[in-house]
Amino acid sequence: MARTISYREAINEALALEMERDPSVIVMGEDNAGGEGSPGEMDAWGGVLGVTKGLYHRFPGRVLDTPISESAFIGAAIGAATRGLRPVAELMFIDFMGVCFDQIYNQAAKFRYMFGGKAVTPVVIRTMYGAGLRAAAQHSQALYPIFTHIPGLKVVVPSSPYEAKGLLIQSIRDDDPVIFCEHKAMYDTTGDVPAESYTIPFGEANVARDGGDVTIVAIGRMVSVALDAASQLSTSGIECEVIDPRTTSPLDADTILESVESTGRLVVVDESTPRCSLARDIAGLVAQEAFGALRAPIQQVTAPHTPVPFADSLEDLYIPDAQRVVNAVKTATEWQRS
Amino acid sequence: MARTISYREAINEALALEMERDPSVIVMGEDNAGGEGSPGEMDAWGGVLGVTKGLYHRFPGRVLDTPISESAFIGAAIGAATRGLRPVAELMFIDFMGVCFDQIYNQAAKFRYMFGGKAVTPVVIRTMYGAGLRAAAQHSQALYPIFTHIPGLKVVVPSSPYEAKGLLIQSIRDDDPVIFCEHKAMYDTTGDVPAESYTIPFGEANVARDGGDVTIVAIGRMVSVALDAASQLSTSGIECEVIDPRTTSPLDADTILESVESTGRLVVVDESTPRCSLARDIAGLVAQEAFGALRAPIQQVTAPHTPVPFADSLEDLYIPDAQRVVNAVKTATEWQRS
Amino acid sequence: MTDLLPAAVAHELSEEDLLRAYRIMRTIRAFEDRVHEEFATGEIPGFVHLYAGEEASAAGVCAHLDERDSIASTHRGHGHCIAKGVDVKAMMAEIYGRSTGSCHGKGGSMHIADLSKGMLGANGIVGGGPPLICGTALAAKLQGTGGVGVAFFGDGASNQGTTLEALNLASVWNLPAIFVAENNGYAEATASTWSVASDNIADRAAGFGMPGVIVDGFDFFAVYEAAGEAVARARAGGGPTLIEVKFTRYYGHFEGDQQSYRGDEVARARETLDCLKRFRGRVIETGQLAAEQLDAVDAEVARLIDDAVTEAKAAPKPGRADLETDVYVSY
Amino acid sequence: MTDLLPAAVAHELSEEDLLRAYRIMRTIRAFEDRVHEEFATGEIPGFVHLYAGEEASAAGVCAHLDERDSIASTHRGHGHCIAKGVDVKAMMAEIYGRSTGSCHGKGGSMHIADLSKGMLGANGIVGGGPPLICGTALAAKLQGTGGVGVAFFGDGASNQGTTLEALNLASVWNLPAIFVAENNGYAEATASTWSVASDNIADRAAGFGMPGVIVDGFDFFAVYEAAGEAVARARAGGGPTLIEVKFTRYYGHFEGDQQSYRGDEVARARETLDCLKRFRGRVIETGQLAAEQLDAVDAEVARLIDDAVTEAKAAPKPGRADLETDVYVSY
Ligand SMILES: Cc1ncc(C[n+]2csc(CCOP(=O)(O)OP(=O)(O)O)c2C)c(N)n1
Ligand SMILES: Cc1ncc(C[n+]2csc(CCOP(=O)(O)OP(=O)(O)O)c2C)c(N)n1
Ligand SMILES: [Mg+2]
Ligand SMILES: [Mg+2]
Repeated sequence: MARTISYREAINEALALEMERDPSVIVMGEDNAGGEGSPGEMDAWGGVLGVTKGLYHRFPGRVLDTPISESAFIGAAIGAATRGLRPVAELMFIDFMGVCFDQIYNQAAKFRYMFGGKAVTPVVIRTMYGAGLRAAAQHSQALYPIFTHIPGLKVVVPSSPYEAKGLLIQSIRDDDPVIFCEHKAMYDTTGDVPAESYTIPFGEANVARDGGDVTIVAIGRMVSVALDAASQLSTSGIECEVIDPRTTSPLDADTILESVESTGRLVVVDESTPRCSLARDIAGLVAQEAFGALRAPIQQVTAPHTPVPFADSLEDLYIPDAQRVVNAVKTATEWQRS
Repeated sequence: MARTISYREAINEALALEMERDPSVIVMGEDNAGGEGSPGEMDAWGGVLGVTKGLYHRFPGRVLDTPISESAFIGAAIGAATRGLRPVAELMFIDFMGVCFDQIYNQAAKFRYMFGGKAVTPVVIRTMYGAGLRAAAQHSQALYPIFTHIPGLKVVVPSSPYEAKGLLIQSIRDDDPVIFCEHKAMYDTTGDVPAESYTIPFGEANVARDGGDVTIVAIGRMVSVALDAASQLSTSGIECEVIDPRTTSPLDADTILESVESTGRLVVVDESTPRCSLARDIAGLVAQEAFGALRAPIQQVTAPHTPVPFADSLEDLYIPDAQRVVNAVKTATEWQRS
Repeated sequence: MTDLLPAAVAHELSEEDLLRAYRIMRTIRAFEDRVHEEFATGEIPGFVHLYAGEEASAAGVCAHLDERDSIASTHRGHGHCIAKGVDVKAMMAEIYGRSTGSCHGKGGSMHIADLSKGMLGANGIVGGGPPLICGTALAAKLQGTGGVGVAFFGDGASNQGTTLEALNLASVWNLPAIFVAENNGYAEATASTWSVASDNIADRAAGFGMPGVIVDGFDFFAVYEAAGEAVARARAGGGPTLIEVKFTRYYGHFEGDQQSYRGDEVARARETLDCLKRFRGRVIETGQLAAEQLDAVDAEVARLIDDAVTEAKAAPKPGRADLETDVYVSY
Repeated sequence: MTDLLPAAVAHELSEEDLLRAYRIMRTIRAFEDRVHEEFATGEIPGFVHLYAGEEASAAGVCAHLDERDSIASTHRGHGHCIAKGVDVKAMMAEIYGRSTGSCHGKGGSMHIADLSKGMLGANGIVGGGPPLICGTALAAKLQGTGGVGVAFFGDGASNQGTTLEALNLASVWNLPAIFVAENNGYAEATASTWSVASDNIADRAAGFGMPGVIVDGFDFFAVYEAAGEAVARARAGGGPTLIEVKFTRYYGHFEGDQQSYRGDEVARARETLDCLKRFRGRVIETGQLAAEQLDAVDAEVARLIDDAVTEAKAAPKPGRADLETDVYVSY
């Protein structure tokens, strides 16, 4: 039975369902409850944007607040995962990975390989990414390309409340380290979500819209931007197939390649900065694996090669929008071999 | 007047020349001298692989050893750069970026933009990358794609002693933060290097070999691998143009695109792991900007999507070699539209 | 680590010094109170962290600094900016995201900076500043300017590895650095009594080979005295000091914080501990300043803040031409 | 923080305990001495850091641990592995990069691990282990196993932010964790007296709300006693302890280090302080063990190491089929 709930509620529900189901699941992060040592109420925050609200009282002793020591508590989540727990640790903003990245890519990501296949590290790191809240250069980055680059990590970028719930439950049950990237500007986005528990497998893209003229691959919040563009284009007779990979690692190359085989045209929409981005990654993949089918240059719509600006007037220009996607699609469809 | 010296000596010479020339240049890092507080001799190490040896006695007070506190001393180098010094800080292995990355990408890289163009941060971070020394998963990574992803950083990957000297002098004189990536397996590689001071501008690729059939773009140590492959291929009548970008950020797109315009075929050789790599970055760029000229799928030769293995038998398979490049070039030349 | 210092130093300060100190604290208070009001109208974008209640720290420390000296701030940086002399109108314009702002609108509240004033920026990364200050202090030492570097950071930041590493490095290199731990009792909704495992942040100084001092952060003179000793020692080559300043923030962690985790400490602090009230009382009592002089400052500051807001609202926003500039000096 | 402990606990240990402790220390010494010789022949690849001289630390601490307990090690990890019960032949094979190795040759000396033994791995990252141990200790606490987590780290690692953060977190969460700072005097070529700004690493404990203890690392019984108290306190819910173990490493930082930065401390230590010599002297003097029993252990261990090297050299190396396996459980 599906109800309309927000992206925030979907994530909270996924956490609650898994904590119900599996006592080894714990949650930790800065003010994931809020109020430790304070005179007022506990669970005062439930996370800086309220995503974990309510879990503290519902699951006594299983929601842990932390000092501002990301290396220590992300590392602790990883260590605990090697000893039978399934921690879900919150790295409040993905921008803060710089103070704890070692524990993620040199420890968690490499244990299994370095130790000859003998380690199992079922840790989930929930983290907020993305621009749009006027949070400026150190609180608005995408950065998932960096995690995607690292062998040993799985990277999830949910594009809707439905995806968020199913992918988070899968992330918690998954036996590998997972980076779960939540777009901070989507927490109030609503959508239909089944009340019951369900999982969405990793490495299986969602075809968000069918179309035969152009393939658009979009990541996270860019999926809705791509869908806007696609419906605008449809009115002018251009039908786009919009693909949401849902996980950037593993990446569902097959679905992307098959689509390009039939459309011959590809546009990739990625909120991250362009160099070594997901846009370049997917374009590079297709240029090797589906070159024969390509009938136009691969268009890449990304943020510019700059930090995220503060001023709303600049940030609105920074984030890829439907108009830029429309233009990219037209460039692809109108392109002629000279 | 050119002499044959090693990559290690070329780097040491560049540091010495700039320290001679500019009193604001200082060097810092773990055991860059070696022997602090110890009963034996100072400058006992000159860096873990001897690259900074001799500078300590030559430039009293300007070579600083540090505790094992990368965030603190890399941050210190950055802070000092905002106050008139030109620090060259050593991050011993690029693999250690995980304990200090914040200072590099959220601080140094973003100051100028966040502060409205008013900051100048002329810091150089020298760091060792690459596989081949049986140093295993945490001491053998490439990781330059991560730095290349970050707006505000410049990323240098010298492929020979000549490049190392000229690019390091340029890096020190440059007014932006520079990540200077030295391949640890190349320190004993020798080549002709002018004794005098010279600079190699950023963003200007070197065409290491001319050829009209296939364009090979190779990064850092992969340039010599690509050149081996090219000479093998030449004997079987295939002439490759080998391009060494020298800096991955800025990237000399023009030279790459012009070459592809004439050859119609591209192979990218990159020691990093494949996802969001330089190989994907360059392939994605060309698939958008020079699509019309492409006559074959863009071949990408990279490390596998795995951590770096320890055993020599595995590490030798891990690192891209000339044979794999030869095969990639043949795949590109033999490809037929089906 | 010594105990709360008595503040018997008022007499050391000239009338001019006292007026300057008061003007700075009043400007910070008026600035923050006004931003609080304006934020409520929805006109100010982004995350805004206010310094009201903590004025004596920025003012008491920066009273000892000059152009040779540099400071690094935090996400709660308005007060440090004002105390180090950053233009108040440019700051307000920055908070509104205007091209007349300190950073041309590209930084916002969390990144206000003015390097020409030795103000290395507010910082969105908790613990981001202390390593940078090791560097500015190193530069001052190697250049022989006699300058010092001051890192302001919070109780929460005292648990961040970058801060702790910086304390050790500053001692190992014997740097002219001062570490000011602004313990306002909370990191977001978490009490420092819980997150800091030692009784005091200053207790950590010994482990990093430097003196640790605790001062009453509501008392300008106490901060002034402790900072004076630390700055003098640093300038004389005596190395770094850790000063823990204890007080309470008057507003929420950021604008919009419901603060259900708090007790009534703010009301009490505003009533009985407020740094501006105590400063006034003290200098009037000692006869060093007259109420009229202080009232005049209040009025002058009120006008300045009014003008700053009016001008900020009227100023243009940056446009497309500004989006991709200022990333590199050359590229 | 107490001073060097007397080691009056020999009597507490049974003959069997004493023999086990001696066997472990002898095995570590013989293993490291042999790796040193073999490395010189050029047959062992990569970076190898030897633990010889430091045996009493691993043996004295791990004597208190069982299968509930976990440890995290460093780049200098062979001794910790042996003391926690990792198979010696598999370790030697791993160092030679053979598929019979503890990690099938994929990890090497810097990454030897055996999670089934609660050994979380040697670690190539200085300061990599302490955060992980907060997690294993947390798991033990939440699962109510009574287990503890032990992080071994060096004097150099005591300046790494990850280590310092972990100390605070362990206190804040009141974890059953023990932090063993192995102060062997150097981090590479840098003396700990220079890089650690406090007189002792144990001096840092107070700043993180836990007891700090210093012990003579050449004395097995001193380490055993201090670790016993810390482990008992942790198991009883009393929280973490920082133990600083002081001694010297016998070989270079890594094999190949010329050590021109050192004085003659190694010769003196080997002669007068050596943990194996002192252990022998002590137990023979007290009559708890006879020289013959100890000699028998030596002979037995010598054979084990010989066999380990012979088998390692004869073992197959991993091949192409192994290159891309073991990255994920599923992908
Ligand atoms: C590395 C990092 N972690 C977490 C945050 C989120 N955050 C911003 S301010 C803050 C609390 C800081 O507390 P404190 O240091 O006491 O400063 P205060 O806000 O009290 O002035 C947190 C957790 C951050 N900005 N950076
Ligand atoms: C984060 C990080 N920085 C630097 C290094 C390089 N490195 C390896 S061992 C070592 C010295 C460690 O000294 P200490 O902690 O005292 O351990 P010891 O070698 O004396 O056992 C250094 C600097 C590293 N491996 N990781
Ligand atoms: Mg605080
Ligand atoms: Mg040591």
